[in-house]
Amino acid sequence: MSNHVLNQPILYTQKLTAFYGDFQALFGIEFHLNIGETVAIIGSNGAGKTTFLRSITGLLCNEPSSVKFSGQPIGASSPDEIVKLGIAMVPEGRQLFPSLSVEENLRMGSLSGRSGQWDLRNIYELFPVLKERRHHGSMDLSGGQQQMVAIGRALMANPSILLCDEISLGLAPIIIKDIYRALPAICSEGVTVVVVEQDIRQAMAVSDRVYCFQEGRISLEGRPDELTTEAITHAYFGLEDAVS
Amino acid sequence: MLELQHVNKRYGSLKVSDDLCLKVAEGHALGVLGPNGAGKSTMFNLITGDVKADSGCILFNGQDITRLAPNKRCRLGVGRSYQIPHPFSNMTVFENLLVGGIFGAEQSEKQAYSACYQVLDETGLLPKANVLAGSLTLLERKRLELARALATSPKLLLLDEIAGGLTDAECQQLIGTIKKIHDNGTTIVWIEHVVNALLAVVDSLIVLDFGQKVAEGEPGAVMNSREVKEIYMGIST
Amino acid sequence: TLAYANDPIKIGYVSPQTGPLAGFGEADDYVIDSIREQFKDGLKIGDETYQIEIIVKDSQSNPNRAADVASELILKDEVDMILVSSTPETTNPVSDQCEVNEIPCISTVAPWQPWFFARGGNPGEGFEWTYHFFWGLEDVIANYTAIWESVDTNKKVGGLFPNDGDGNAWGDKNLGFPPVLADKGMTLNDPGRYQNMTDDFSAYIGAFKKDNVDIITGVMIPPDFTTFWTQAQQQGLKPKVVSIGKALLFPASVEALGDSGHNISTEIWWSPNHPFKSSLTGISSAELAAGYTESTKKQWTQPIGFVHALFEVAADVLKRSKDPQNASAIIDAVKTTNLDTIVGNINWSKGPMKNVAKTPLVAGQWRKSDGDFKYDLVITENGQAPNIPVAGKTELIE
Amino acid sequence: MSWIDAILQGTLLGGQYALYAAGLSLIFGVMRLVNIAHGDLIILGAYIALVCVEMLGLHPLLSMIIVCPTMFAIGYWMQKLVLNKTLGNDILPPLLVTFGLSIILQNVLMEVFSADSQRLQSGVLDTASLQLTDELTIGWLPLICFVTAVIVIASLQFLFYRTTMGMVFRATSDKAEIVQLMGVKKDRVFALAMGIALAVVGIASVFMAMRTNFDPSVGPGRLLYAFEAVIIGGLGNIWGTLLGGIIIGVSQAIGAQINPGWQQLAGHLAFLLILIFRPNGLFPRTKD
Amino acid sequence: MTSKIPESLPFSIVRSTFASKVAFLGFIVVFIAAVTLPWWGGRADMRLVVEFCYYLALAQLWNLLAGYGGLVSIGQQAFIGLGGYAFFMMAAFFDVPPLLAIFLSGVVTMLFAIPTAFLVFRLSGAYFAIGTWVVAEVYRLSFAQVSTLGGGSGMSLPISVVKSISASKLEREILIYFLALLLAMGVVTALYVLLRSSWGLALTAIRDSEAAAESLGVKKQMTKYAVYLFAAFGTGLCGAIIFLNKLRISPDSAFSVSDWTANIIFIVVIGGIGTLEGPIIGTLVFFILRGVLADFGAWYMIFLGIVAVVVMLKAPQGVWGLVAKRYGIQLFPVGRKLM
Ligand SMILES: Nc1ncnc2c1ncn2[C@@H]1O[C@H](COP(=O)(O)OP(=O)(O)OP(=O)(O)O)[C@@H](O)[C@H]1O
Ligand SMILES: Nc1ncnc2c1ncn2[C@@H]1O[C@H](COP(=O)(O)OP(=O)(O)OP(=O)(O)O)[C@@H](O)[C@H]1O
Ligand SMILES: [Mg+2]
Ligand SMILES: [Mg+2]
Repeated sequence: MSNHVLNQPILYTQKLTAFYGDFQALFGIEFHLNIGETVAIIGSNGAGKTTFLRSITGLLCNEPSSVKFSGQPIGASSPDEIVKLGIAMVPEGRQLFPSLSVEENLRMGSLSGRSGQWDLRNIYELFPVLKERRHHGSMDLSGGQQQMVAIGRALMANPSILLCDEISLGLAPIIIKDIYRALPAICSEGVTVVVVEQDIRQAMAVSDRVYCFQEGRISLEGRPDELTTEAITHAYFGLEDAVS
Repeated sequence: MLELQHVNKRYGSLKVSDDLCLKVAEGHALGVLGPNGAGKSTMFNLITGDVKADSGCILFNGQDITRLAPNKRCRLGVGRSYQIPHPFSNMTVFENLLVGGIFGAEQSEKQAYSACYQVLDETGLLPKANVLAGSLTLLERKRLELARALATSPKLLLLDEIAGGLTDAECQQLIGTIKKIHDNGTTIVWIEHVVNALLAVVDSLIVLDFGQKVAEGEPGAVMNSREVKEIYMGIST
Repeated sequence: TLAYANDPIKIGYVSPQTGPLAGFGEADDYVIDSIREQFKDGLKIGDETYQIEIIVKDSQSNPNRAADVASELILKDEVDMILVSSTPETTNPVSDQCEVNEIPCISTVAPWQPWFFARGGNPGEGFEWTYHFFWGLEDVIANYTAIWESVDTNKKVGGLFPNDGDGNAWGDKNLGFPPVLADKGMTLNDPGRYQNMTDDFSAYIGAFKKDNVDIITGVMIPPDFTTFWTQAQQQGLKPKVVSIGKALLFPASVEALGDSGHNISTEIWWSPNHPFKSSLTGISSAELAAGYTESTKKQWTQPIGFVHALFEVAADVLKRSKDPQNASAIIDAVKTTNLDTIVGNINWSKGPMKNVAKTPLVAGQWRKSDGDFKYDLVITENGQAPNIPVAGKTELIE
Repeated sequence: MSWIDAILQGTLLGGQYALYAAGLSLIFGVMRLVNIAHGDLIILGAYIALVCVEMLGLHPLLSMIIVCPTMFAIGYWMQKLVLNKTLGNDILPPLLVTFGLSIILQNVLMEVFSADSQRLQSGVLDTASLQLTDELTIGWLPLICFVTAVIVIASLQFLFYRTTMGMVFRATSDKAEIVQLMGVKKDRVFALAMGIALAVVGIASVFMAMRTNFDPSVGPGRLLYAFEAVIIGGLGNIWGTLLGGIIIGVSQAIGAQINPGWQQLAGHLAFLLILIFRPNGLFPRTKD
Repeated sequence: MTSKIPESLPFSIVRSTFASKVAFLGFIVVFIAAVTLPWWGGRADMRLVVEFCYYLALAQLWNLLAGYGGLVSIGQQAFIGLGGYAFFMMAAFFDVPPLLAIFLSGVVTMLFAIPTAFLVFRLSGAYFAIGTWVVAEVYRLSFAQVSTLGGGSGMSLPISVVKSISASKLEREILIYFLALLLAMGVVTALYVLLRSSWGLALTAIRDSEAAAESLGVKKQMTKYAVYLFAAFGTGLCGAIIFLNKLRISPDSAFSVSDWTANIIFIVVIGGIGTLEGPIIGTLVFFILRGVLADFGAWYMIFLGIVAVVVMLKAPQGVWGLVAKRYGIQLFPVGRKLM
């Protein structure tokens, strides 16, 4: 999709596992990410996609060497350190700060102190509607606008890797299109993007590479054009055919 | 048997149930489709009383249950499984079921023992009977949700996404179980993204979006309707 | 060295050494050290010499704790008798424990009414194991009213009675101040019982201001009086006479008032000027007080005499008992006590009530002093005990 | 007139209670922690002030210069080393740990300072008063305390709603996990909030120590007043906390007017009444 | 211990463990030792066991509330005080025979707990905790206003009442001893039976997930009320026995957090919250520490507090939790095993 994909992993995971108490959610995930590419992660509910992103951002603790960023082990680093290295996330369910205004929400993103081309002005250029509503409470916005704030907030950290968890969740198709239209603009700024998506078609359309998760394991990996519908549905549901 | 009349529910500015009307006849099996966040689980919460409706009316077997406490509704015969499993982690699987058997189905302890044994057997959880529910895997937890709901001997069974992540064989088995429950006369409402599993069981379908009912009818017709194609594009390639 | 034929005699002593009533126990260490010194060669009783062991416990000004330490003394230390001093909050629970556990107990420094009646004492029966010596409400009332009548006021009295053993007794409609004041043509403004350690006395101050009272009285714990008095001044209350029991016993609490303590009056149960001497050591009141000041560099306080007297009584009783390690024998000796102590004569056969012996009471005022200490306590009223000399006349607060 | 006087004195007393409550409200607002040791920390502050006054001969009001930073440091490290480890979904650990700290603190103070009651003397300020009318007189000290309470609360309001730190506090209060994704160290934010809360407690301590007697055992009483003020005002509502304090103070004054024995009781009863009729307080935050 | 369902069914329910059988024997030994103690121990021993018994009972009841019911109360002193005062009033003013008065004290306390529950159940979590404390304060201050009960200074149990229990000091002490023993055994047994019944099932379910429990037909509100009232009843009984033992009651001592609730909480936290074994271990630890540190005054409470805080931070399951996890034993099995 993007032109500046270098075949050089900026981030990779090795034997990554994750637990919630006694419950194991991830089993030895081997994943990599090349500079400048857009990768999609698909998988059914509860497959472990969110858990995987949480492990990368440090919200879940791991072995130090299970996640490496630019060769540096960050598996055991804390989330704030990881953001400062340049990995930002748009969390599942948007997770805006309800008692903050739109602009304050965006400013929260810049607290990591990384400099770069993303600032309030650029964000407002990317999503002009936010500028109009910048002094409103973030909960007064529509779902799509909230999603824009969430993306803008992550971009304010000027990340080199942007992780997006189900940014189309609960949004009308029209708005989803709007949001995905912004992605190329983001990528062209040299940001590596990971999207987690349940909408397979959407995921295939925007990505250079696809991982499919199933029950805490990677069940399929490949370029969108290499993957057949059958393979995907199988990997996705463990079923031969989803819809006849 | 179940009737929702103009039910509304909002969280702040977010409308999750928008003038929802619905009728389910006794012995019917209804499937519910809709994108994430459409308000499907919320509809269940309204029916079971976990969430109180802002306005509107919910009837069960002709009785107004809108303001009834969840435990009363359960004893009237409303059983449900949670989309996010809520096991009683410090109890064994068997004891989890007993709670439903003793309090929901209002059986004596002895009666509940045998009833729950049967449910365990039917849902394939028998080998796990003495395991603490907290240590189950996700799939087992979902199965426990189903089993626990069954233990309350419900007249109306509400199932929230219990087929996700199953293998083909497991899914077929699940479909078999649910069919059997249905054949015994239990009314079923089933939320499911795994459409073909749903289609194997239900008599009719509704589609929710933004808390509204956008389509309703015979499964084939609904699946081919324009609304579904447009809104529910999930996996239709 | 001496050989002791017997187990030592164990005496338990309980008083509030910390907490809001710590002033009462302040001199305990000094007095008890001197008593231990006195007993260091043992006490000769009949033909035998007994080692005397004194076990001291702190009630922390807390009645619950007082009961606990008493029961500990009885069951764990197995003492032969218990001495207890200072305010009903300590004397009553300890006495109760002794009564039930059948251990001889002598108490002091609490007016006898709250000791006797608040424990459910029945005038006909009295108690079996517990005896008390001190003055009574009738004495403090007589002293205070005499002070108030000796100066020119509007005869309106404001009362500050807390909801504790002393406060309830002083304010009691039948036993306390109200009937006497009515007799003498004085009016009492008593807004009610406050909780000890109150933060705010505005309601009292407001009521007293409204009624324009000239005289203020009450029985307060020291910290409460300080709070009251500063707030009274903040809120512009200006009485002519202030006579407060308990709170103003101690020089430290008067000094805490800064310059506003001048001519505040209080009851005096013992002072260096009391014309009595110790039956145990032979020293006079003045010598006892001087000894305390010399060794601690602190001004004398009233409990010194009474704590000393407690041990005088204990020694006397033990000596007279047929068996100093038998509870019944000790109590038999207590009943027949007739001893001239440093606080006056103690005799339980003459008491106003069974188990109670009375000591004399006078009253006086704190005056600024040029001496070693900031304030001196001057006796100005001795109507109840003319044998104790006055040192001045009562003056108004300016 | 005596009723007006009661309300006036009660309002001033309420300023003191609001000072107790401000710190509790802040901590609750930021980390949803109910600190049971709050009252004992007020007493700790008072003892620190006492030591300053006695050792350095400072005027009690000036002792705040030392008390507040010390309390800040205590709060910061207490949060960092102990309380942060208790935060989570389970309410038991923070509740029981702060309860344990409360008992520990009480007994440590008891060992160090004994059970004797103490007070800070502030010379003329102790008794200086302001004559409003013939019958109404108010003390300067309570007045200063009330004004300080208003200033403290206004400052907290400013801090919370007008500064970047306040923005981070609010964000952390909303979604403690997500702020970490913004490069913020959650634990440090909590420690900072506790530090600030205890610095405010320091101010409350000094005023308390000047106005009333204290000993190691009176902390829980202050906790209850503070807690009631916070609940009455509506959880996490800072101005509401001031109002809550005043309501408690005035209720106490009115109770005392009826019968002095009812002074403390009246404050608690006012709280329980409000609990019956407005379980979320008078001004609940319109969130969640 | 094994109840068989009709022979035809292919399973049986097992409710005991090997450890529980051994423990049962152990308890019988302890029980016999305790019952015969007045004949071989001294007065001080008896008094110690009395104290042990009421702390154990109090701890078990608090554990029932906090550990099983999720109702963390810092207001247990309300019920101790109410029980104590109810006992004093009945015995001193209404000439109710002391033993009957003790039982009635529990009942009266339970009656008071009804309005209390109505109030405090409006709060949850930490607010519930402090709310119960406020209510206890209200009781303390209210009792201080009643002058027939001695107001703030409190009252002594009239000697006549004490004598009416028995004229002889020794007999009286033995009687109180057996009362306390009965109380502790009674509470432990009652809780064990309760938790083994379907009621315990409901309670554990509510603790693990309130929403799911309710949707399975468990009457949440009623169960919580029942737990609260039961705990109030038992705590009231303890209060009556405590103050019968202390002979004197005052609002400050009866409704004191630091004298009662603090110790109770520390006992349960150290022993292990949410198990029947925990409070027993906790009470043992409490008394051992107290014995060792008796001469250190306040340091004793400081040390106990530190131990409790450390346990809460490092091993929230308490001493028993560690043991149970390590060795997988259960002395009071409340579960049901399907065989
Ligand atoms: N906090 C938690 N505690 C316990 N289990 C959890 C927790 N969060 C997630 N899980 C479990 O971990 C598994 C993976 O969850 P995860 O949220 O990563 O799935 P997902 O692929 O993102 O699903 P979705 O499409 O629903 O977002 C699920 O079984 C889930 O139930
Ligand atoms: N307690 C709550 N407070 C605020 N918002 C809520 C709450 N519960 C649900 N919502 C919101 O209501 C909307 C509908 O939620 P619901 O769980 O009913 O969706 P759903 O149709 O079941 O979706 P899914 O397929 O993901 O399960 C979502 O946007 C959700 O975020
Ligand atoms: Mg997810
Ligand atoms: Mg759902």
